[in-house]
Amino acid sequence: MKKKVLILPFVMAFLTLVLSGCQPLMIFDPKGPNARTLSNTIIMSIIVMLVILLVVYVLLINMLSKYRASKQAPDYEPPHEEGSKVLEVVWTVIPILIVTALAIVTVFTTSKVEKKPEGYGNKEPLVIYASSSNWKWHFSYPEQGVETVNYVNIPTDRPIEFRLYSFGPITSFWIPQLAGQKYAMSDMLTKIHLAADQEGSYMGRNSNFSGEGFAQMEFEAQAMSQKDFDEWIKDVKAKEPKLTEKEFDKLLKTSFVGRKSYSSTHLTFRPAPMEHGKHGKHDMENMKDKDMEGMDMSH
Amino acid sequence: MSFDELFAPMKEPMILAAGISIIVGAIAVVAGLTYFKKWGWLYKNWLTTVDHKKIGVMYVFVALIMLFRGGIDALLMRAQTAIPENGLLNSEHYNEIFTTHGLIMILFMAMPFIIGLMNIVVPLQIGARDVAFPRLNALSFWLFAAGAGLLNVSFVIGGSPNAGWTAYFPLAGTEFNPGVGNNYYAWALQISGIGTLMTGINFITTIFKMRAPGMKLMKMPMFTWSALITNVIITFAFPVLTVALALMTLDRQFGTKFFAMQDGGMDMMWANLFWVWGHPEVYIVILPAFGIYSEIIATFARKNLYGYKSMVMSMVIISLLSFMVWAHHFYTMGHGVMVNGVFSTTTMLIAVPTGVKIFNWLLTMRHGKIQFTTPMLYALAFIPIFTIGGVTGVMLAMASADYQYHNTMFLVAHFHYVLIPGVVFGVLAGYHYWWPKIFGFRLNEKLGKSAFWFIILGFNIAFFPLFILGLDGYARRMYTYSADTGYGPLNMVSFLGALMMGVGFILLCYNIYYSFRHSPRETTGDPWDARSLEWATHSPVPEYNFAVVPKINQLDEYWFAKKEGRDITAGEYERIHMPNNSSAPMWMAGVMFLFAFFFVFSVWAGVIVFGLATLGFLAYRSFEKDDGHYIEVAEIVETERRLGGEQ
Amino acid sequence: MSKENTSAPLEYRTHENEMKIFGFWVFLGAEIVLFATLFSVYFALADRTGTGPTGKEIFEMPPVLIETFVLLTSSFLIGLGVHAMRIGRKKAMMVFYIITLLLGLVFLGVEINEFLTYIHDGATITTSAFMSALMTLLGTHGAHVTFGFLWGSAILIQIKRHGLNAKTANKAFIFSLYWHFLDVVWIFIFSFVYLKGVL
Amino acid sequence: MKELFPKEHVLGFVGSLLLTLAALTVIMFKGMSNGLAMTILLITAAAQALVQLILFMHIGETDDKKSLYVTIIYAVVVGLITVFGTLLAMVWGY
Repeated sequence: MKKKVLILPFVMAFLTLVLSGCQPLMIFDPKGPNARTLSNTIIMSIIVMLVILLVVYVLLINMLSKYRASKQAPDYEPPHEEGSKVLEVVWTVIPILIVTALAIVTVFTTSKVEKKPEGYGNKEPLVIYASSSNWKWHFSYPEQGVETVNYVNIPTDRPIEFRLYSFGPITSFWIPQLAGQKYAMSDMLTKIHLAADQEGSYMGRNSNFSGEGFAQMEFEAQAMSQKDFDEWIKDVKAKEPKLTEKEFDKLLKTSFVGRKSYSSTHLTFRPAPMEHGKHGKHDMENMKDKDMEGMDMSH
Repeated sequence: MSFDELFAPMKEPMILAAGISIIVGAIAVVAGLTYFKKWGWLYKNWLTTVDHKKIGVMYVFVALIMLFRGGIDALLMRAQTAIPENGLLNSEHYNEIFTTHGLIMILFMAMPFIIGLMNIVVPLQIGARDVAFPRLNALSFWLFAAGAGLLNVSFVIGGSPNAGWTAYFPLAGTEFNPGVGNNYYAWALQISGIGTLMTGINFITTIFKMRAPGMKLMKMPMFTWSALITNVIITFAFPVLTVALALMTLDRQFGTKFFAMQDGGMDMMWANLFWVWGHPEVYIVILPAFGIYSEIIATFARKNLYGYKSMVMSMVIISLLSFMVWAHHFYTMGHGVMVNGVFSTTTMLIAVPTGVKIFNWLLTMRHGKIQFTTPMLYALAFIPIFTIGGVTGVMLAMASADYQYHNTMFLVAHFHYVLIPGVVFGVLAGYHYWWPKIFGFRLNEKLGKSAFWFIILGFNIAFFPLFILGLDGYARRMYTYSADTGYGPLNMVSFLGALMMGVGFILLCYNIYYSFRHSPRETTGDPWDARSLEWATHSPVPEYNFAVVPKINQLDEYWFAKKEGRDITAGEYERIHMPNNSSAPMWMAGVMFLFAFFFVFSVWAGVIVFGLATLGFLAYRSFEKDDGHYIEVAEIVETERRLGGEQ
Repeated sequence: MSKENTSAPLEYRTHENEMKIFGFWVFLGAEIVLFATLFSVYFALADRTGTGPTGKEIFEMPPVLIETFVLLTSSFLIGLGVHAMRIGRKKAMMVFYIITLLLGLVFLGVEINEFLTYIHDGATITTSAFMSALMTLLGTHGAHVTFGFLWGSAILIQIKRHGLNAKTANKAFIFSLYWHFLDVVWIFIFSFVYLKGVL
Repeated sequence: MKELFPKEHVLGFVGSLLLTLAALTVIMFKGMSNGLAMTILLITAAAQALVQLILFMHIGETDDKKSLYVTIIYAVVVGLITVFGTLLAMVWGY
């Protein structure tokens, strides 16, 4: 009777895999170096955890099948057992070793995904400011001087640096197939480094609950060749209107706007917040910094 | 706020229906009590009681009601997401429901259930006549009830909180949440939190100062140990919540700038404070369950607990570590590698003492003689299921990998795999185990077991698919999703599992009725042939618990005395001093309820009146003279004879 | 349960009394964490002054020094009060307690004046995160002192009415623990809010 | 009269006044390094707390002293973790 319960998780795992249609799960289908690092880390940790589970399950099955009352003589008196120093040391030391190993892996992979992805030579990362407002994503390209809403195009052969902040509730910027997520907040700037090594369209979204329109707060991240990307930029600069402060304020207030493109960014009149830890110093210096960056690159 | 706005929630048909059913139910209860002339009985025996057992029963009773309230929320959520683009609930309603589901299940179901069991069992296990401060204990209960009442009132009057049970700013601030919903959040939690803090102080004092003669700390039953450590965590974690909620109130109702988006405010400071309390809170609800499992596994394996000392040590270590890991709830806020690395490591370290406990339980069963009773089934199911929760916890603890799990269904699956076996199965096990102690008859085993199977199978069917969905990029708290995401089938499976769990819980309740009617009454006081002291007295337990306080020489003294044929409760009767009943705790909590209610709506006249009334109660208590009463020897003899039966 | 332990001081004389004192110590432990939390909020927000003033700009040492010495003295006096109670000197004990409470009032007066000065200078609790954190921390301590004044007065009335017995002595002793604790909290405010603030 | 002013209390009071003066040195001498100033403040504040705890509050006077010390130390540890953890997570750790 008890064994049923033990097999259950595995049956469930199997069933769910079948039901999910044998397509690789999004997290295990990375399209860029940082997401790949995370995918590998996760697979490694799952294997370690399965081994631990196996040990516990084997022990449990063993105890339950051997020491059930129905298998013992009616007059069997279980002995008094205080515990065992040796065993206790074993099951303390082994987990500590596992934890140590995992901690090292964690620090190593965390620092890896927090840096510019390797393998792109000396190429400067393309900086894109991604900001959220209820319930939209704004993408500003200071270098190119364009801005989009609810979609972002990136070139494949260049590392990307997203700088995140929010015009309202805390949101979390996440393109699962390219990189892990990070919060976008109103009072500090955070960064995500990523690169796409395959062209394609990837789902991106806010994963941190932010109110009524949260479920719809998705965007498309499209990775394209540098050539296509340049063409697209040229197109936007030629055809789309400038983003004025008035227009931007209107945009912030509207909940759902679909896709939009503009041939200038909001960074000029609404600079991004500072990076963390610079609040104490007087703000002007930093503001100037940011302004300069925004303006410089909008030429 | 106009009358129209006040009852705005009532415009929703489903809320209107819920509101009406609450009112109808209340009227039915009132009418029933009046018809059967039970008001006096209720007031005298229950509402004014300071008896720890009765207070415990009331805690469990309210917790069970809240379990159903939170469970219906859960079913609605699963029903809404069972099919893509479902129209059962709109976004606003869904948001309110997952918010109250989280709040109710953690603070108004798990906590009171745990505290209720502690109330019932701990004084019995240490051979005490009551807790250290019986009247404070009653006040704790009534404050909890007032908080629970306030949260449930929000559903009908003014609007429920809807920013998630974590209520992150600025979403929970007035700019994005102008209604009173989050004022309710702050005050419901504040009031019941103060009650919980008092419970913590009360039980620490009880366990340190009221143990039976000879019961050294290292001779205490494991459940009492877990209760002690839990209450230590409560006492030192809840003040943080008190402060956090006070700051929330200040920000929302007085315009301070703690978590504001301008003037130097820091929105993540709320998240920080919330989790400084919130992570220890997880251990507050889980450690007592560990204690319950220790009692049950030892009892039904018919063996002493393996590695008692390391069990105690590991709980102490968990309690300390629980205060050092909170930042793992927001690895993704842009910390440097160093901070994330530190919190990753401390988090994973918790797995070590927890693992020690798992192995000790397994080894307790070795060479044992395992009986598969209902409580034991829950304990046995706990081990494999909780281990899944534990190992996925270690996976989540790895900061880098968490960038992919954070805010997804993987996380939701993980914490349900921890909290349901770790808490819900624990309290259900304890509930079946100690039921005969309190009520004098056992719950039906057959019904208990079928409920168990529904709950266990339903649980795995409901929550395992969520791991897969999370890894497929399904974010939590989405009220809907499109069909082409492919999330539909697994969500449907999950919904079916949730339904199964629902059936299990209904069976659980039916079992109370059935057993009340049909179960044979206990005569021995020790139906399971168990080991610890609570089984040494009668069932149901007399008001004074033990006619003669037993002397303790070793761990499991009662068990060894049974084996050796000694009666540890034998001895000369003396008159027993007991505290008097008091209605003050109930009225004081009522006044504080009104104080908070007016505060929610910023009606300052009401706030001042009931604030002063609260101070008045404190002054009354300070000046009150009440020395309790004595139970005379003749009465003890009579009670012992009646309860002892043919013994 | 109430075994008399006649060798112990009056306030410890019954088991119930012992438990009350023990429980109050545990409560003080909770209070330590409560104030630690307020301190952590203050420290994290101390530099976040927005458009409002900084600590350096508004802190004035003379009133703070008065508050500090007033509280230190009151803490000393209530200690003497407990000592007097233990040697059975009811009148002396009451005098010490009354002066203690009066010093508490002086402290509150200076603190209220300080708050009024801030408000007069245009720095209120809503000005900036720094001001919110500062005034909440000080206000919580001040509220404790205010509550202490009311509580202490209630105890004095009871001692006046019923004399020193196991019950009233117990209350007076517990109150002294509370008062000493508030002094300790103030020392930390003095050191890490004011002194650190004007550095 | 004299028996109303026991030696340990008077010494404790004098000690607390001296410690306050010692703490004041951090603002009296300009140009003290921040680290040194914080060290002085930490030591004087902790010493003041101990004076109150031991001399005035008599924490060690009963058989419960072990439990009381454990309780207070536990609270202080949790408090310190809260303060420094918050600073680490919210201010320093970037």
